[in-house]
Amino acid sequence: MSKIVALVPLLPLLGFLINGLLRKQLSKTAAGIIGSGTVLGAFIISLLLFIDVRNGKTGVVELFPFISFDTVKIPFAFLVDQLTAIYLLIITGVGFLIHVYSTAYMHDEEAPHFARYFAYLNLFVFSMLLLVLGANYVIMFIGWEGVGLCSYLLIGYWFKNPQYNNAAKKAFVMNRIGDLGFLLAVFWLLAKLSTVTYGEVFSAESVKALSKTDITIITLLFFVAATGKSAQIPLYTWLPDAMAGPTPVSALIHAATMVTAGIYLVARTNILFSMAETTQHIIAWVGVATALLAATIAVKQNDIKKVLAYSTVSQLGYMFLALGMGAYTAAVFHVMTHAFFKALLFLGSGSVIHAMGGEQDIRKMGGLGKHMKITYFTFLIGCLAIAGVPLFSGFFSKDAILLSAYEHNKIIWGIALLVAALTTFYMFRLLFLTFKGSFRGTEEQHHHLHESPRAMTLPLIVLAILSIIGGYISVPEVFIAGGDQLGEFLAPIIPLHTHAITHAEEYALMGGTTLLVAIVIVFAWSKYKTYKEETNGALGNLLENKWYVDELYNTIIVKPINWLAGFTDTVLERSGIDAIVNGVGKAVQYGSRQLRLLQSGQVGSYVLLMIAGMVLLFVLQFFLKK
Amino acid sequence: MIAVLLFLVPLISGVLLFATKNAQQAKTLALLAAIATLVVSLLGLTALKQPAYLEFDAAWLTGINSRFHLKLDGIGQLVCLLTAISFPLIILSAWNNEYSKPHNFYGLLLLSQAGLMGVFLSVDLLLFYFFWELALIPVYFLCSGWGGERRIAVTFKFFIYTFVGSLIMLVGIIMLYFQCNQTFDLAVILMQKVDPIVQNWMFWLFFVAFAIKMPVWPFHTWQPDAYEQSPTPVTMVLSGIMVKMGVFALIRWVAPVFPGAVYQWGDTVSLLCIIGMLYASVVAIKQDDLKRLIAYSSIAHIGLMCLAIFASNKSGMQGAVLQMFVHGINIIGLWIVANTIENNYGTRKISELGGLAHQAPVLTIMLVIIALANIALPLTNAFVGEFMMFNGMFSSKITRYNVLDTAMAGLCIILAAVYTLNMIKQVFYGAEKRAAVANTFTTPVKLALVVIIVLILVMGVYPKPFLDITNEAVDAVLNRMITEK
Amino acid sequence: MGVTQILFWVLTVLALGSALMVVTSRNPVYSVLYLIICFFAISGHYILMNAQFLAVVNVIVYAGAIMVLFLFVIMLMNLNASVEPQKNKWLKLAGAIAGGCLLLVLVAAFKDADNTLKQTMVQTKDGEIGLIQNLGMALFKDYVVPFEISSVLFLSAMVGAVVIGKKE
Amino acid sequence: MNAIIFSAIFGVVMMFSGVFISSKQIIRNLAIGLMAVLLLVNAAELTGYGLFDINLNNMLRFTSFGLVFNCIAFAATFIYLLLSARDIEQVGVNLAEYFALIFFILCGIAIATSFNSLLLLFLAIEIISIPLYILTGSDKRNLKSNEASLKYLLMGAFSTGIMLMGIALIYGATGSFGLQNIAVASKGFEAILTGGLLLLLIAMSFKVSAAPFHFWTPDVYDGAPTVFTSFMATIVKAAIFAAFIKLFEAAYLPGAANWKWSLTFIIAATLFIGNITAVFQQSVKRMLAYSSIAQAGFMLFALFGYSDFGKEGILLYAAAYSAATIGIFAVLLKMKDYTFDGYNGLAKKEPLLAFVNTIFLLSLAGIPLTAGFFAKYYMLVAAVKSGASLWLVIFAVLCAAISVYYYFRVIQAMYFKTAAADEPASLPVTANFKVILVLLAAVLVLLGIFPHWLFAKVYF
Amino acid sequence: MPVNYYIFVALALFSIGVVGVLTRRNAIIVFMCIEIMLNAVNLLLVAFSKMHAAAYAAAAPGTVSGTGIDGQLFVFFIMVVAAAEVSVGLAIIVMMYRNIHSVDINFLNRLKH
Repeated sequence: MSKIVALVPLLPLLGFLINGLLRKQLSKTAAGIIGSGTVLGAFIISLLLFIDVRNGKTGVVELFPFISFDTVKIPFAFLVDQLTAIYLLIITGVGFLIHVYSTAYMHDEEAPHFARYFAYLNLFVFSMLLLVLGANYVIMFIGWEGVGLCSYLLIGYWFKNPQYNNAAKKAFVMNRIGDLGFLLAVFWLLAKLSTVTYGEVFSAESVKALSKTDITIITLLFFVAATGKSAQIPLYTWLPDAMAGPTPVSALIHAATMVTAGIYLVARTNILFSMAETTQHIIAWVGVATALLAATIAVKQNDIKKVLAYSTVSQLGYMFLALGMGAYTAAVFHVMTHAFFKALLFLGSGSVIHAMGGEQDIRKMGGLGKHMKITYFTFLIGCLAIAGVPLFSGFFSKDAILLSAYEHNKIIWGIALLVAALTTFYMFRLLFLTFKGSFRGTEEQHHHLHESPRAMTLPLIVLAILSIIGGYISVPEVFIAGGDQLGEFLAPIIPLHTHAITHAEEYALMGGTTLLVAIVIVFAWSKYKTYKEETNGALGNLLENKWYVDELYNTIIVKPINWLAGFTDTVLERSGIDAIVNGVGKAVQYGSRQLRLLQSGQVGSYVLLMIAGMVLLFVLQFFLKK
Repeated sequence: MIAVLLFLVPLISGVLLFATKNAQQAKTLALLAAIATLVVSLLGLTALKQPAYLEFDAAWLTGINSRFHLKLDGIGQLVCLLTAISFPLIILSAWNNEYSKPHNFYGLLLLSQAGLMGVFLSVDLLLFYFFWELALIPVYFLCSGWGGERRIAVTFKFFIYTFVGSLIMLVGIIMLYFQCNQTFDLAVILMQKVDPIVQNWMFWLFFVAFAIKMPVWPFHTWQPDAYEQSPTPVTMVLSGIMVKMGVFALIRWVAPVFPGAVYQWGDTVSLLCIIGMLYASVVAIKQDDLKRLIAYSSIAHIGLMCLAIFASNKSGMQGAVLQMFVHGINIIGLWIVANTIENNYGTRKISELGGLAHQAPVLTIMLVIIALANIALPLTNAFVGEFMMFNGMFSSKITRYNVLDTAMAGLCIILAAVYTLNMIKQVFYGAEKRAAVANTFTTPVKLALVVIIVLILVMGVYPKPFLDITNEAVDAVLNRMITEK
Repeated sequence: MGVTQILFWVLTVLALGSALMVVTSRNPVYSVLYLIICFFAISGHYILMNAQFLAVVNVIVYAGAIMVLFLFVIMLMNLNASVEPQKNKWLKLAGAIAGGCLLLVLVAAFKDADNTLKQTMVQTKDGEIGLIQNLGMALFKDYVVPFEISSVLFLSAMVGAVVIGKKE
Repeated sequence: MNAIIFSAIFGVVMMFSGVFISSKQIIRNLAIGLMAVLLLVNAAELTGYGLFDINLNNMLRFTSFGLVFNCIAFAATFIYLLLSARDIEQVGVNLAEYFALIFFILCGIAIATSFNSLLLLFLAIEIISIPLYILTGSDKRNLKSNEASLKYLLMGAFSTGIMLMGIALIYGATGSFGLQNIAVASKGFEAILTGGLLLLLIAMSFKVSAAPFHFWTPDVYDGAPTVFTSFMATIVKAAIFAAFIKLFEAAYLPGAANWKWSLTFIIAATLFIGNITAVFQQSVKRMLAYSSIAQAGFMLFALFGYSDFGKEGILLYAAAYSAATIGIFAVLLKMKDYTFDGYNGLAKKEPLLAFVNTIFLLSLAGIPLTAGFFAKYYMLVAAVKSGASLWLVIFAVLCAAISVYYYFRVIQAMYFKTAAADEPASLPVTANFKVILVLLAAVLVLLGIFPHWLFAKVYF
Repeated sequence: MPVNYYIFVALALFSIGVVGVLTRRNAIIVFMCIEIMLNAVNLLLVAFSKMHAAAYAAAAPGTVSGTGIDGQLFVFFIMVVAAAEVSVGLAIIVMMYRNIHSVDINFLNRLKH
């Protein structure tokens, strides 16, 4: 592997530096070109790398030593292999499209802020590339935290709004909770193996050196990290709030790339995870629970981006479900397809918001399909893809997951199926409420409705195409023998496994799923083709308020910590420890005031005290000592 | 040669400064002297890195067998470098501040540098104690003379508190003196085998002194007040370098000298450190004063260093040594920003500030970078140190609670994010609350911050040279600890 | 009980009794007079132990010169019982108790050695060392340095009296 | 012997000078000159030039320790006279007599450092005490001075009684007053000896103002004319310590274990009372009185851990403590207001005085780079070496920390507080005065770096 | 006479002196009580001196520590010192009296705390 790999992350870094340092000097056009151009460059190199990898040229590039002590050597090294190559393409490819999209979407910003935006975005791409390129867990962790930081910066991009800042903070803190798990896992590995380099960790003798407990704990800790980054129960609540950031950011970070880092982590570590059954079970259940929870919430959300956010959480849950089943390839596959269609959906929603002048409430939209044809059609494709309608990419990836679920655990499979139905329902609800029916916004908005500029629609179109064809890299064996290109490609990293069910069963499952989706679409159509004010029942309220999870966290975590902080500060610190310290001083002062009264000025009392002292000394010397 | 110069340059220039006439002269001379010291320190790391230059040994108190013995080992090199780098930065950052009697101010500042250098250089225990106290005196006068409203009482508390600690250490020093055939020489002391029971006593006598200095919970209460009330350059000296005296002394005079006691009391000390870290982090959440917030954050960081030292392994100790340097640089950066904010907006109250990102974007960026370094984000300098410290703690062989320790200490990573981001949010984001009353964010200050940021990033990406400096010295300390075991 | 013993007890009772009277009499003049009696009794003890020189000096210096000085000062100030201030009753009691305790402790401390002390005799009547001849020889031969040094003491006392007494 | 005889003669000379010389300045200069001569003749004896050869009958013994101590005391007196001789004139009209008394006291000091018999100890202490009663009361119109004098007299005489009772009991047990004989009692007399030694210990504790026999100290130091307080709080006290340590070496050391608890009690009480009570004082003069008690507590460690360290330490302590306290008193004498507030803003008015005063205070507090640090250090070393209870040592250092509190109050007042508006712009001091103070401070700092210079003469 | 009689008599006399110092307020009387204490010491010293003399006479010369003469000489010096002390003391008391017209030691309380 040549050192050219280093250029992949370095180009976005360069973009970040230029945009960041010269943000006052650069015009918007220049900033946009630099921002997008560097990512494009990275994409091109990634493409070359991908071709290399396809030709079997994988390997490690060691740049310079980073941390070393004792026998532990943690170099700053990059690893390019099949998994990385796929991720590289997704990140730079989707990233480039979103950069382009952003040049138009963010055009109303002032130049310095515009440049700042691209700087952040470039920094994000850099961090994300580090994450996937790192040849050991520490480098991955650098990227891992780096993307968290960029997410923080971009969510709080409009820093004047305190709520956005709170959302940013929440995202960062929740990510940090996960990061602690990551760190602990790394320490555990270091303590047991004295190495964190993938190749060495996954080698046969290393794996042998780890006990069952070790593996379980390490994998669990990694999973904790993944729940933070990939918004799983219990750390998922930051993601919906993260929608405070600009919509392209949501598309890039909070849908396509960063949030899938957790899946990357688990897939990367699949050798260990496969050996830890307990962890696998936990992952599967957490994944499916998250998927269900988020899907139910999404049903009742009215903010266009919130729906998509919960959908993302739900889809991520799906991916974890796959990971929990050991279907790593399926998960990665879904990551890819999800990146396409979810980015598409987000960008589409961005286009809508752009047209609506910032309005995000779907109850105040409707009938937009007439005004924004491209957006409408691409959004529709996105919906079809996410719903898993056959021939669209989502169908293949989702099917792979459902298949392995069916294979392993029927209950999980059942829930997953329910989630698929819910997903279809809320996506089409969103679609119909937004693009169908009559316009419900203000006259002013109606007047301004228009299709978005080319820079925005073009990425939409590209992504729409990808959302359709993206699935064909891994066509189930039942359709075409050897159709699972992806699985084969990833085989050096993730062992291939064959499904143990008959073709008939598989066809039946697909058919059933497709039927279900179709029914739900029809149901949604009947329900939302025209908008009606709806009143919520108890369940509706519960869902609209997201199961009150935020409030619950607030009550059991945030408030107690705040109370504890206040208590510690005022009671323990000021009236406790500090009071003791000051108390010593005061006691000395008080003692001084009292003791000097002994000095009464009276010779008689002085002599009396002296005699008392004498008697005491005599007693001490003669009677006490022996 | 280098060893003496490191101590003499600030000493002599400090004394000379008292004779200067006007503020400009005083400032300039102080800056030049500080830079000269830095040059000496850098020479010691590069061109003149030979044992002959790094050691100085002269007769002193022949009667009681104490020598004027200075020696630079790797750890000393690094902290001396920190001291040498810090002072130019501190002087630069204070370039705009007008102090009454500037010649006294800068003179005392350099004298404190001389004292600090002495602490880091001396390998004779009595000499060490000498400098330990000497470093404190100028700081006392600086704080009391140029500090905030409650400066006199607060400084006094700080002074007496630390003085109590030093005196208790003095008792320990005397006990050690008799335990080790009446010698103060570190090399000779290290060859002695000290009786375990006596070791326990002496360990605590020493540790209390260092714990107060660092400070380790529950000996910390002098610190927030002192930081709050001191003039900012002095706060920088205090927090950037002075508290490192405690950490440094722990590595030089406790770990290798009383290894048995370190093994025995490691858990107790770790418990104190962990309580302290959590405590300080939690308290920091509620602070409304920028300086106090930074002070509590510093307590948490120092607790981590102490914890890592008591892990008694390479990773932990190497990390702690590195972190001494890193924390010194970073916290000085934080103070510079805090000081600039106070000067520009007339308040340090977090609740009264807001929206600075709009008014002062450059300052904001710089603060964000430094603050992120403070919470040990990867690719900043603190990450390397913290990573190694946590790893050291985790793989510590001397305690059964290593996992628990690491996990509890790890909570501070999260809490650190909470209070740091809170602060950034309140001060820099949101609506603008008040207009600037002055502009003190001038070139010298910017220059200081740029240097700090460059250090943060360079060390964060390529820490190897810094780790190499201390590598052998840390090994020496650990070897001694292992042989004792 | 021989004459010596009888004399010893008489003198002892006299000395202690008059000393008590010094402490308890209200009138300072009486106190002085009782003190003189006390000194005489002690001089009697000296004679009993054949310390003639000291006995004489005691009478001349103490009972004579010093006590006259006291008496003179008391007369000068015209102090008598009516102006004699009285201490608080409780303080007096405390003082007496403290003194008593002291005595008790001292006596108790030496009680251990009682047997030896009982058998160790003090020369009475015989022994020549208390004679002026022997003391004089020793004083001016062996003790000449302290003797001269005591002159410094007197000088300073003299200067002191002048400094204090001289009118400004 | 030189010192004893010359100081006695000089005392007489001064006594008569008052009669024949009317110029105060000449008297003053004469006294200073004689003091210098006294210092020289003592130094001469230290280097082997004793001028007198008298049969001492083993009642005095001149050791290098005692002679070095004399040198310290005389040098301190010399500086004291240089700094404060003018202030002695302010006390009263009997200038010559005051100087004469000071010389007599020095005679007593010279005896106290060289006595070899309890008789001489008794005489020395009386020669020191009686002139002090007078000097204390020398400000005759001042009721405080009167009161202090009478208190001092009554309590001093009382302690003399205790001391004599102790000596009598020792004599009974050993049959001798010679120092070499008093450690061992005749058979059956052990209790008598212990009782006697204890009483002697108590009396000496009284003289060095160790608790609980210290009560006279604050009142007397406070009431006496400040210029004499300075003298008796420093030179006299140190000399009595020299006597104490000499006595201790001979009489108590052979049964040191026997005395451990009594001494521990006395030291702890002294440190505690001295330091704690000093904290709340409002007058610097009275604070210094308590501080002298506190410092005595530290000096007592020299007895506790009697060793070379103790001996060297007491020399250093005497020098450091005397020099610093004399310096502080010299400045205090120039102040109008003796309260802490009187020092407010001194650094603005008289930066040099404030600076040297700071050095003196730092020395008293035992901060490194001043002689006070090593003084305390040697005491602690002596204590640790002798196996003193660790708690006592820690208690002592905690008390030392408390002492910082009241010493630094003065520094705070000087540097960090502002003077009242009606204060005069400067103090009535001459350039010479400042120069001497600076030299004194320099000596303190020098001894703070090279303390062993002071001991060089002790061993030869 | 056995020496313990003298010891206890002297101690008793001494204690009476101490009690006097403790209980009386008249400075002159207090001073006199101190003289009683000194006399108790004197008596004891003479007794010890005679005790040692007896021992000296009983044994061969040179085998016991002293002849006892020094004890009596010490008494002599005590008297000397006492005389000097009294002269100074009374001078001070008179000075005091001249200023406040009282010799009550309870009035000595300007200096305290």
